[in-house]
Amino acid sequence: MNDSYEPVIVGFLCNWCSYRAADLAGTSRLHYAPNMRPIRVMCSARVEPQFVLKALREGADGVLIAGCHPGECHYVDGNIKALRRYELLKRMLRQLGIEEERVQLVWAAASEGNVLADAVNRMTEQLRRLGPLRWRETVLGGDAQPEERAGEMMAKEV
Amino acid sequence: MNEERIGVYVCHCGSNIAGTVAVEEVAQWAAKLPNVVVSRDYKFMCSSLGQELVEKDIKELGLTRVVVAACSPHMHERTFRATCERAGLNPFLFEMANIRELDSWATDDRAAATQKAKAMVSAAVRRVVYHQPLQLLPVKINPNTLIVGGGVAGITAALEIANAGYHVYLVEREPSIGGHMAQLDKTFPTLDCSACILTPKMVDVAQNKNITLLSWSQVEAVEGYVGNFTVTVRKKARYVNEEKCTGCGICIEKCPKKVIDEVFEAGLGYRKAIYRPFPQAVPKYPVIDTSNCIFFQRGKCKACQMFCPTDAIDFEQQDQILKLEVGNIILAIGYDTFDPRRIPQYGYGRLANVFTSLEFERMVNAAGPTGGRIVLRDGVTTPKSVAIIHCVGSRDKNYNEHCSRICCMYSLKFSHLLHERLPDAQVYEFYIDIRATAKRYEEFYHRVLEEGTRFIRGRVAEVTDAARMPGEEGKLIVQYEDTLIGKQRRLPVDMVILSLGMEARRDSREVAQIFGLGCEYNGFFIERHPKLDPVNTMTEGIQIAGACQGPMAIPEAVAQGAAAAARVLSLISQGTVMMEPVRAHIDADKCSGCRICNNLCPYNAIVFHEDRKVSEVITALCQGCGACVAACPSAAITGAHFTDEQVMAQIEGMLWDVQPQFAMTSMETR
Amino acid sequence: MRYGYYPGCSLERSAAAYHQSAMAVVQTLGIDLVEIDDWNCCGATEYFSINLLPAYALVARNLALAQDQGISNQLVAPCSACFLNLTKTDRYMMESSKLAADVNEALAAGGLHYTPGTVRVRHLLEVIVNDVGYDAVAARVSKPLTGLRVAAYYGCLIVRPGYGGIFDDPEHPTALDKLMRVLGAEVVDFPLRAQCCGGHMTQISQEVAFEMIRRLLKNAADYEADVIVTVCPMCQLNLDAYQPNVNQFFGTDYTIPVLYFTQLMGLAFGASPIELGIGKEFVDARPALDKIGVALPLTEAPRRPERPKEALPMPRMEEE
Amino acid sequence: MTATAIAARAPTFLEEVIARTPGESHLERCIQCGTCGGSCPSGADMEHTPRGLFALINAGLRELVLRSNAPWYCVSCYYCTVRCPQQIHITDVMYTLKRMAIDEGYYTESTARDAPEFSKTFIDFVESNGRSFELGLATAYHLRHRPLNAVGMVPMAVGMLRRGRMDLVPTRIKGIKQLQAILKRAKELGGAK
Repeated sequence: MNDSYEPVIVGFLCNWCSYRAADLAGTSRLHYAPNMRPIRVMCSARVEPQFVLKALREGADGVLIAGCHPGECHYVDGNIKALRRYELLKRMLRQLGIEEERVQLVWAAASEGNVLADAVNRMTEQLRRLGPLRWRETVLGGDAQPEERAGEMMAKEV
Repeated sequence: MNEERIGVYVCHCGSNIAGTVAVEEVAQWAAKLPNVVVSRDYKFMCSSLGQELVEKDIKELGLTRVVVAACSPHMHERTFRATCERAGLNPFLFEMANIRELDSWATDDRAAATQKAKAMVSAAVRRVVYHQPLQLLPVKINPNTLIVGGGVAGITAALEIANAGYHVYLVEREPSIGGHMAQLDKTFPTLDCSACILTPKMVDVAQNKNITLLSWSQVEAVEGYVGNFTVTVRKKARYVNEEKCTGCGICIEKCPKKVIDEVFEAGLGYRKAIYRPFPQAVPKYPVIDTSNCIFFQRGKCKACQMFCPTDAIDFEQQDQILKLEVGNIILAIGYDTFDPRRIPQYGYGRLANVFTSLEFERMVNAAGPTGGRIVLRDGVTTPKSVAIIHCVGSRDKNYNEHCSRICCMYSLKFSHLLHERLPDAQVYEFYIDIRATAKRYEEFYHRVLEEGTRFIRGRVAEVTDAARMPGEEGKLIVQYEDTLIGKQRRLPVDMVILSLGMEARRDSREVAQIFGLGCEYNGFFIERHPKLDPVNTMTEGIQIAGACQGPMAIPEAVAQGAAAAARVLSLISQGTVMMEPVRAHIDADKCSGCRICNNLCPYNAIVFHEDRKVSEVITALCQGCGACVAACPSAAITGAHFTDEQVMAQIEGMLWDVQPQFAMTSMETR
Repeated sequence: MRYGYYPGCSLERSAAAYHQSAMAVVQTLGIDLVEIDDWNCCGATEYFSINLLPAYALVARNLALAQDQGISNQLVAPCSACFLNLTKTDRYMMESSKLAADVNEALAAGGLHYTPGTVRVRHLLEVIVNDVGYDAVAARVSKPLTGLRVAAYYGCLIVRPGYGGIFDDPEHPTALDKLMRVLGAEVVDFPLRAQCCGGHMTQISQEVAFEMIRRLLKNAADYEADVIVTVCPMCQLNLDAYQPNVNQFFGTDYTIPVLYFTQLMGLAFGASPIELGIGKEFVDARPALDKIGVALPLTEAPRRPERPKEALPMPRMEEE
Repeated sequence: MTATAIAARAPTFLEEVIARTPGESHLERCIQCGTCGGSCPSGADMEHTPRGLFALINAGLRELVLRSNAPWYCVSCYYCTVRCPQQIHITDVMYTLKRMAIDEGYYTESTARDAPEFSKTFIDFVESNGRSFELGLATAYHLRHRPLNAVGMVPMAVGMLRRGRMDLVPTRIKGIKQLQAILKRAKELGGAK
């Protein structure tokens, strides 16, 4: 693997826990890998499979979804919905030949800046080992649009 | 592609951002992004000069969108929205890129931080194009308030609000209000009689016309949102008619069944099956504990009913379910003490003369089970030596990592009381650190030192009755390291007091669930901001006060009670509250009527119209989580301010520097 | 029920009675313990003091053998020290991929490989209590140990630090108490139940070791135990074989026999003392065992003195 | 990055001890409460309590730490480990200190210098037989290091023999060559003496 390779991760952070955890990590000056690029959503339940696939197709090497701990969701159980959706998504990614480590779901409470920072570090390290996601080679072997397939699949199984 | 005119402002934040991110470079680079008409960097964007810069550009350059790359939106989003509004731009046509907390403070790699800042700015620029003008939603505030928990924090809040002329429902789970404070003998460091200072306030609660006191009651469900909550309360049957009862107490006197009082007397004393926790209880009406009442268990007795002069005993009474309409809620449910049986090496439950701090509070209290005499478990022997063990269940990753903050001080108070009552007894305090950090605390520590208490720095390893040496027979032996001399030692004593730490209520998570709040890992409720918003929660309209937020002493609980009341009063006097317009909306034309969203909504905010076979979001109930938006197979639901196109554009912007993986691999382009 | 069996060096000789009685008992209970072939010493508490990686490799060879011989994915160790070393190695190999890789590189020199987590190591007591269960044990009791006052002694490593999972409270374990009660014995309070027997200190500083042994003997004597029952060969050896030395050193005269829990189980199941290896102990167990079945004189009386009416309520030990 | 880089500093003694302990020892978390020192069954006879040792480690007083008898008096009862409020793996740290004392030769200056000798004798037997051998161990160790004690231990040894609890010859496993090969490789990998 080329030494200079640095993976790019898109992070979907929920407004109430994990985004605040990331804020806290910064406020506490916890240094972690700068590879994660954050996108704020109100709840992890808002993260559609299409967002994840879009990010991967646009060139991200991995996607991190972060929510509140189960039982601590600001919206009662949005994180559980995210978890269910994530399990389905993983199944689909496997079919597409995308390594499991590329899309991860973690819980980080607003007080857990270190948890979020650790998750980013760990994932960055894993992706460095995996190397770049070659969407064209891995996924576009077939010609169906994965995003559309994802939508259909989720609708059926949610 | 469109005609939006975007202004980009990159903040230095002194050296907070500029120290790590090349802000000028980011600003110059951003100027070339599509639709950007002006891009500037500035020392402090949040300063009035910084804001004026934006206002001026909006007016003079005709900006239609604004992006500020600075700190967290949780810090200054409101500030810059107001800036836009002042210049006549809808505040929601603004987007913030958090290049401080999420970037410059999180790394010291300047090149990477700058690259990440560019990604975040580019994402914001692409996103803001799709922003739509939105209006805050005004909501009317119901002036009634629900307060849960009648300890000192809840009592304080209730009186503040009631005295301001608004109605309060005070719900208390126990038969009387008063909470832990009513159980205490003296308060540190002033040594005020705890009950003497609390009972007048309890009486005020009972007499205040603006307070509806619902003791022996519990909240079962909460619906609605700030300004308009509907609360379901179960008022448990007392089996005593409150209209008729005069509180004379004859029933209690005549009741033949004696039970250990695990709550008010902390297990050290007894009560009857029909009881009032303590003589000054508010309300004064007793309750029947059916699991111990002879009549309820065996169908015979009725002594209380026979002797009641006003015929107030009613064995047929049923629980009542009440529906309360309130605009605000204050949770003040207090704390539980740590259960010392979780640390078997301290012997509580096995060794008779190991007492908990709460037991000791009751013991030294003149109204307590021993009438204030300090005795061993046999009820007669006076101890000659007492060891007080600090940090039981606190500062310990195996139990509670936090410091309970009050134990040092009440332990010192115990020492003082022991010296006062038993001048001949030797008292030992085993501590890790003495934390006497509030007003007049350190002075109190010095006073106890002067009174002759021996302080031993070392966390006790174990308390045992297994004697090794002749002098130890029949005693409790405290084994510890005196860390100041670095030696392991054993100390035989007559009595051991365990200074129990404070924990969240055992059911705090269930309570949080009912009210839709967040709990920390240890069960304490999460405040909106630990420094600047300590009594507010993330849930609009719900405040927290007292030890349910974290360990604290009486003065802080009182201050929080009053602070929460002030928050509520300010909302009530505003009359309406403005809500974020982040809400879902269903496009009836696109809706296929599949109803997937109906069950997903945690607030039952989506209704299905059978006639038209479409679903609709009740805007007032929607909280904007977006779960339905993500799940809709027909893409018929839009989440305002978090629309698909906004997020998709943001993703594209975030990945501006990596090639979409259609043609090349990312390796070749970097 | 079939398990791999790792007797450990002590059970070959110094604790042969433990092995003998364990075999008799498991047979009665219908458990099949199959000794893994050509196992080696676990290194006791010594190897980790000297050289880390060889210490792990030494233990891991046994795990690899157990894994490869395919007897069962569960391995039973009757010795608490062996139990600790086997669980510790498995646990740390699981936690640290670096350690696992190094250990496996060493094992490769002997043609072996161990995948952490494949073999579940268990202590014999835990298997009897959890897999067989108290009820099934009770069903086999034909000669209850009525009248025998037993101090149930756990020692350290079966309950601490719990590398193989927490099986009983590390401070106040009760599983052996319950088992002894099921056999009909009277279990005395024994506060030092989980304290150390002195371990290898007998070899390093007798003063220190003897004091630790003395504490245990005194505590058992204070609570009038007829016999101390152990779950570990090291505990038995220290309390039994050194008892005369301890007496000599401190001028005491303790004569408390120390038996393995399997020996008492065997007796309650009706096995003969000889087949249980009884008679190999230093402190003769016969006078104590003679009390079995003898109705106790009046000293049995109330265990706690009458509580005066002024007495305050005593907290319950169990949380409701 | 333009900030001036400071030359990497040498690890502190505390960091060294942590690095040589397998897993997460958490030694850096010690709050000096003394629970370990109070719990230790042999703590009364240690020159330094475990807590005291950790303070010395933190202060970087290497020689004092590695010469202390304390690690050698550790009986591996794990009371300190399960009671430590900071969940420090104290027993593991004690093993680390023992190995460091041997590697750096300080143990010979310890009042407990016999302890490592006992461990080494024990290991010698295991390495040559694959099993431990109590009679040989006791005799070899006592004759070598405690000739006076050896006499005192005779009655017990005789008692052990008479009761069939001790062998006169060691048992040797079949795969001793295999075991030795494994241990040899492990020593090379561990870089140990």
